[in-house]
Amino acid sequence: MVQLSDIVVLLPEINLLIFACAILVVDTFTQDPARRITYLLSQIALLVTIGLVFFLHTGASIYVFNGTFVSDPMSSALKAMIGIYGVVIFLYSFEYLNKQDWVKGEYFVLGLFAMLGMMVLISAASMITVYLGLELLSLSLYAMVAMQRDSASASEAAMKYFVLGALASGMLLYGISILYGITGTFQLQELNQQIQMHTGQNALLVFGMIFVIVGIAFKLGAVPFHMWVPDVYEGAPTAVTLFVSSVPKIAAFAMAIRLLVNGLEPLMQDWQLILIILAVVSMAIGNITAIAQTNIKRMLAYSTIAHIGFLLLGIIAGSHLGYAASMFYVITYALMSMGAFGIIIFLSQKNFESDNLDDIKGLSDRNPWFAFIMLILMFSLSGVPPFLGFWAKWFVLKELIASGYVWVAAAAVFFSIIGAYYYLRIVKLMYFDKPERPVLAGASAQMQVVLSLNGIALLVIGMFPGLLMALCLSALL
Amino acid sequence: MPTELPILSLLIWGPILGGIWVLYAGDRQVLTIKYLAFGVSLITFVLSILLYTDFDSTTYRMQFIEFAPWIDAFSINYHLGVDGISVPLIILTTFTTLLIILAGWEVIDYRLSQYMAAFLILEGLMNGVFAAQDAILFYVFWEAMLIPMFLIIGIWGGPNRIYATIKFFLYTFLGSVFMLVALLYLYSEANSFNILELHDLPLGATAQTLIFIAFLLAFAVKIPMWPVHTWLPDAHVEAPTGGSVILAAIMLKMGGYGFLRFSLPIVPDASLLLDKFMIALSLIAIVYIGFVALVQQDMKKLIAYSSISHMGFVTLGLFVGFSIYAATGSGSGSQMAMEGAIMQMISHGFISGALFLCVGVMYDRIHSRQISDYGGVVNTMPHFAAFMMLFVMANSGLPGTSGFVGEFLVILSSYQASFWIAFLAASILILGAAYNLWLYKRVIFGDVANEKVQGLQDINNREFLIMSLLAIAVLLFGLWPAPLFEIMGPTIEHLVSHVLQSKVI
Amino acid sequence: MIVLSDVLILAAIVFCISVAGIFINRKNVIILLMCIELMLLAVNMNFIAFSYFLQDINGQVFVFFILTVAAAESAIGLAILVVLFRNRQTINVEDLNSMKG
Amino acid sequence: MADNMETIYLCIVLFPLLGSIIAGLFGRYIGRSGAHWVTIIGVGVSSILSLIAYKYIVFDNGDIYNGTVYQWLVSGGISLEIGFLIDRLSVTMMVVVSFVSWMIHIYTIGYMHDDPGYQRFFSYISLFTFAMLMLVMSNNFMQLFFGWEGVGLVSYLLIGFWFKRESAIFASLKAFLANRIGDFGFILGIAAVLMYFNTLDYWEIFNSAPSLADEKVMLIGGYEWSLMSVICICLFIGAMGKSAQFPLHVWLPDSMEGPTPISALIHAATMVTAGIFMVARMSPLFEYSEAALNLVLVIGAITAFFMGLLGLVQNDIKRVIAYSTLSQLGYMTVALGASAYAAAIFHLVTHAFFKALLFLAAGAVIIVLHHEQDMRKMGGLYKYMPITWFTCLIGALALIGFPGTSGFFSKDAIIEAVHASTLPAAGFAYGAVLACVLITALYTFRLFFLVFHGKERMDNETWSHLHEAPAVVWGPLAVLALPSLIIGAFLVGPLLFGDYFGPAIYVLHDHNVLAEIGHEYHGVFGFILHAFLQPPVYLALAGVFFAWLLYIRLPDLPEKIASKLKPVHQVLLNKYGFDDFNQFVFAGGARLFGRALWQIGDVKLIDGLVVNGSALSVRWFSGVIRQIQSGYLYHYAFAMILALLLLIFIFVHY
Repeated sequence: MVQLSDIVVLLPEINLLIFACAILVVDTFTQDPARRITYLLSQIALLVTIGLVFFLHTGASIYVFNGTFVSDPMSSALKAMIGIYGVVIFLYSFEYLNKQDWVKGEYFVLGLFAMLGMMVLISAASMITVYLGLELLSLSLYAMVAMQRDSASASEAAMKYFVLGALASGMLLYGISILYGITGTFQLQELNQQIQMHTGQNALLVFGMIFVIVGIAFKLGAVPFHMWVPDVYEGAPTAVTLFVSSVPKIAAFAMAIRLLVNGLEPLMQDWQLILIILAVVSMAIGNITAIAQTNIKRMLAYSTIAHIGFLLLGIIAGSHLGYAASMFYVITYALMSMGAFGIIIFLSQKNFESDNLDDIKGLSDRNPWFAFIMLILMFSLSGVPPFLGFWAKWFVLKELIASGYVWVAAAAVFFSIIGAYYYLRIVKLMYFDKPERPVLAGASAQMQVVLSLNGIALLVIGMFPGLLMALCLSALL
Repeated sequence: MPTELPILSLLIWGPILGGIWVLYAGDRQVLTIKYLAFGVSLITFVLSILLYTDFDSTTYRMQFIEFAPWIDAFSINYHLGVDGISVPLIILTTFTTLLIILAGWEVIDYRLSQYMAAFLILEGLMNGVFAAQDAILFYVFWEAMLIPMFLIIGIWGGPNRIYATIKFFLYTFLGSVFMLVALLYLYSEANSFNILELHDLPLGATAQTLIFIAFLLAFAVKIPMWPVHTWLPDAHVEAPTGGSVILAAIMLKMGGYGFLRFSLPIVPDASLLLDKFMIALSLIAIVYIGFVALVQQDMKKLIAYSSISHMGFVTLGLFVGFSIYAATGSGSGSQMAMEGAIMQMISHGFISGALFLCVGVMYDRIHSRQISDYGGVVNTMPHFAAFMMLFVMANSGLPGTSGFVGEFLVILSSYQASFWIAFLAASILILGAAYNLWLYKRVIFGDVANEKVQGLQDINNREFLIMSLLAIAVLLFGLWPAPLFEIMGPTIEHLVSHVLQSKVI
Repeated sequence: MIVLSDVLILAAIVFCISVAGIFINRKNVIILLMCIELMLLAVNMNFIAFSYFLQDINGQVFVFFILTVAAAESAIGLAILVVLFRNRQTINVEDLNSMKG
Repeated sequence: MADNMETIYLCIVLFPLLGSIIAGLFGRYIGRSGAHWVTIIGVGVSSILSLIAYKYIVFDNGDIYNGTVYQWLVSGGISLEIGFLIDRLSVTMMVVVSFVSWMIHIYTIGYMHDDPGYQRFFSYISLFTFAMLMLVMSNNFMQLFFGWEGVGLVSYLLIGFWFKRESAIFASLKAFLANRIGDFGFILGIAAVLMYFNTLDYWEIFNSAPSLADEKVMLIGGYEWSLMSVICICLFIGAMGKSAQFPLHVWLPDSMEGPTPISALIHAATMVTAGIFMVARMSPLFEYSEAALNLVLVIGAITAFFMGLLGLVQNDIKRVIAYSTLSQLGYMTVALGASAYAAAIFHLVTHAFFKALLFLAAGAVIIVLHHEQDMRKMGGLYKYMPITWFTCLIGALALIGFPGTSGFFSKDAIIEAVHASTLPAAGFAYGAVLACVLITALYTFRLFFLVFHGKERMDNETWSHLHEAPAVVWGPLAVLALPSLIIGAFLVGPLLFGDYFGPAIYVLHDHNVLAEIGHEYHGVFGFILHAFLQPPVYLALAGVFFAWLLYIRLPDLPEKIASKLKPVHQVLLNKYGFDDFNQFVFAGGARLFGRALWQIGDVKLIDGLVVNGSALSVRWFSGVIRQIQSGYLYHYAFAMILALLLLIFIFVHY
């Protein structure tokens, strides 16, 4: 029943897989300590993937491989975003690895595999696919976190991440097994229909669903399944943190949409309530705890948790517009997160991560332009217009209110005020304080250009957000 | 439309692009950026005058409309337009910015280009706030404005600037995010962000009350009303002179503008329901803050508190109209109260700006804002003392100065609501005179207090020019406020008739 | 006669034991890895039981996938364990708290 | 003629303003003589034009002018305008104001000759003239208030003219604040007027006043007030501030700190009369409020009597005259209360002359004694300053109401009017003004004897330089002495008993005390003769006698009396404790209250507890929450499992 045309739909993934394997081999044989060829090949792999995604997208939903894999507007859009962001991430990472003098081919290979996992996850139409994609992604990430072999904190972070991740996927599997037991199917659309027929077994379904939600929440990093996030962000090398903090969130969003919306939509009233709790608690804990942090990476970790809370709000809205808002949010968030870690990489030097809050003191004196970029990032993260981050919050809140959850929206904006404080503190350190040491940050020209574009994009897209919104809407309508 | 020029867009984007240009020019060519900034602000000011000359003051309808779709998906538009409320405020903005560029001419030597650019960008954003006819466009300008102000206080401010600027930002941010929630709720009801369409949107009583409270948080913080005023003394004190001037002259007015453009017309029934509450808060602001201002030791703080007290008149004038209507059955008293409030906003822009500049002039020379460090300044700075006398008197509402007009009208009309409201409001006559003149007595009069005062130089030509311009404005609007009332008359008349009608569903 | 619920209860008990093992164990990281394996086995048991009682082969297919992934997971887990031990000279769970707050 | 009058009226106010602006802004360029020329010409033109206007209105019976100069603003359908109402009342005031000011301008050339603030001073007094003219010529309340506050401003500037003197700037602040308290009431009155009459234009208000005479308003609880009483009392509070009536009189004695006697004169002769003028102008309103008239009577009587008493114990020559001014203002107020508005204006005019005379004479003395103001260091000056002595005597006689002098006519008319009034408070007022006649005579001649007679108590240095004052100083004295003596006799008939003011002053038939006295009026001499049948003349003579007794015949006696009546004397010296009371309760209280609100309300409660408190609590909470993130893997896992169980517990139910 598998036809050739099915393979065509899968071409981006296949391409990425082949490239990843090839790069693994090439990297083994390259003598270049800077691994330029590995890097370049990885970038080419991503570019080709983006191209394939672009050319193969049809605007229709195509189910292949017995309904386990789907290609629809959302998957194309998200895969393209992952590809584009991947290019930027690799560029930043290469810069970082060069600065630290331990360029590893594994980073790129694992990164490509992780992205492959994400793409599978995004296109999952069956719980089996979801699981496989998720594991491919997670296993790659565990390895990436542990990649800096002589770092105690990295290995500790990897261990924590691994154990908790395994626990979470165990729970997800348990939930899947329950759902399977009730409905007898893994295919999400069928699951959807089956649930509508099994209205009598609501309690059991919810029981299984809760396990599934735990899996999603862990991947997203929502409270109280967020405990790994700060430790991994802090412990992992910045290049890996950069990776972990951005694109996997897109995949996790897709996972949530696939499972909750495509699969469990009939149970919406239940998962809305659960998600409200998770979202509000995430925003509260994330924002409040971030205030006490002194390490930028750890602070951004908590900021991520808070943003995940916001991201969930769009899903809670329970409408296609709401999902589109969440998608807009996650795309925006990943862009901002990349920029923020990009700045940390920009400031870092050999054996010096530059990840303490004090390290950015007086940045505007030393480097006004990148201080300005960081300023854009911070205001965007705190949701101040005209930057893109504002529109993300705006969109989500709008849909939330349209669905009648005005009070949740009020709580959300309240916590975002608390959140504004620690972003402002970074601006304060950069602009109002005097530098403590005359560190001169530097980076390659391409890094500077891309980082600048990253920041400017937040401003420019922030002034004309209509296009991106239209993209998200078309992906989810 | 007599002119085809997109004046409003020019007023918004001209200064912003000019600011970016100044930023780009950098600190290397100090003189160039000064003249550049001055030129930009001057052109902007001249352009804004066109708004006045070409304004059709026979209609309440929006004029100089510009319309372009912005975010199609949600019918958000780049929709600009001005009426009788906006025009004076825009001109005030451009005028004040011009003065600030001049005031910072020799005083700022640290990151000059950024300083000038921040003010120019701020000017554009503020014009945007006053011109926006789309609620989201309004909100974007409204919030974006915080960023340059945050930097201005934080970078060029006084010793405790960081506390002040973060407090300022969070306070105002707190207020405005709830306004965003309210706007989004309105969208969910009206399917439009067009402010004028929101005016005609029927709403239930509870919804109106909640929306009113959300708006109130935003505007009460901005204007500021008691008890959410405490950011203002800190922000004013720590801000550089230019920042204080902009804060006092323009930013506070945005709260009043918000009440006029959003709270009153969108949720008139809630305004009616809560008008006693608003009046009470306004009167507390007038009296309570009047007393607090009396005991300040820091000149800027004193003026800041006096600003709060004067803004109490604005909110009083805006909300007392319902009671007037209830008492007299006609809208004319309400109109007078509201026009008095707007007049008070405009006039306070000149006066408080002038007073902060006065303090700035002294601060530039002695680097102290403490009243006790001064005394007998008139001996060494007679011209300055004369100007300050005028502004201090204007601040205490002397007839013949612009400060009188608004207070006079608000007291006169609020009497129609209740004798006691007018009674408490009129106490500003005494309290205002007390804190203003006591300040003047301690700082300016007397024998030379110390060596620093002895060494003071009188104001130079540049400062003289700034002060003169302000003095002319203060006197002009005091002696002949008719043009202003002519412009805003139809608008307010229409607003009052709109506000006095219930739109509960 | 073994009914579905018998298997499910057994699986649930195994699952609970494994979960409890993860948070009660405060000594050795290897025990954590074992618990994870146990958890996956519990899930597998569920799948097989459902598959059998539903007469649907898909469940058993999924089990194969899980087994494969579990193998990979163990491999990575052990690799991390080795790295960890090299850096810290300990695999005591209680010592893994250099990052907190 | 009538067409030109508008221009003339406009010129009357604008010339002083122009002079003031030129002298004030360009004083440095035009120099000292330039400054005094430009202002004197300005005020001079204004005076002459006032005379022309006077002739036109009074003698030619020209049309009363009520017109708008320009529209100030329109709001809510109500048009506020700048405009003039020129009738007999205002034209009389215009002449008085502009002429007195003109004289003061001239006198100032000599008096301020060496002062560095020469140009500034001229600018101030011209500006004062402008504001005062705006006040009296106004045809509406808005402009009245403008002029009202305008003179307040200039008085503030003049009192604080010597800004290096702590006492001067203190006094100026006090004057402004006391005036502001009055204005506080005044503006409420205006607001009430606007509410019920829906306009601020005098004529429209006066025309509709009768129809609103019975209107009642609620102020506190259910108690009903007459609308007219509320309006009039509020307006009168304004007059109390400006005309220094008890208890807002405190500023006037201190205002002597200005470059006296000029500023003192400005206040005594012109500014303080604004309140009297205003009440007279508002007679169509006051007539409808018995309550307000009674209040005016009582306040006036209290002021006249108690302020006169204070004059007895002052040693500063200017202060004695200042208290005398207060007391005389009390007389005018009493006249207003008795509905004898014309008498009040009459006394205002005569008082302007003889009080100016006294002030200038005191000034002459002060100049000659090198700015010595303490009467205990004077004495026997009549030998050295005969002209001053003589003119001062005329002033003193006029002040005590010696038959035939100008003060006699006006004061006697007031006393008669009060006597004839039927208001409940009239009895009290009559007693007070009678007693005050004695006191007035006593303190006036106390001053006179202490300064010009008795032992020469100045130090040798001063004594050796004693001489008559220069001509530029005594010239105005001589000019003023004549009218002080005779003007009363000329004016008493037409002003009081003729229909001089016409419709400008409105008196209800029941209140028309002047008409009642008028029945017995048979010419000036009849009036004088009639006075000898009344107590005031004898009281005045008794006062003079006592003064002679105490300060010439038995100069030790005052000391003894003072020590015998120490408590009373002390109370008088402390001015009944008003200053201390105000200083302590109002000034101190306000500061205390303000500090409490600031430190407790703003700093502690709002900022400390709410703002920083919530920031701190978030921070504290943050510190607590981060403890949950313990770093231990098993805690993390436990949190996940706990959350899972909770969710199951909450959401799964059969």
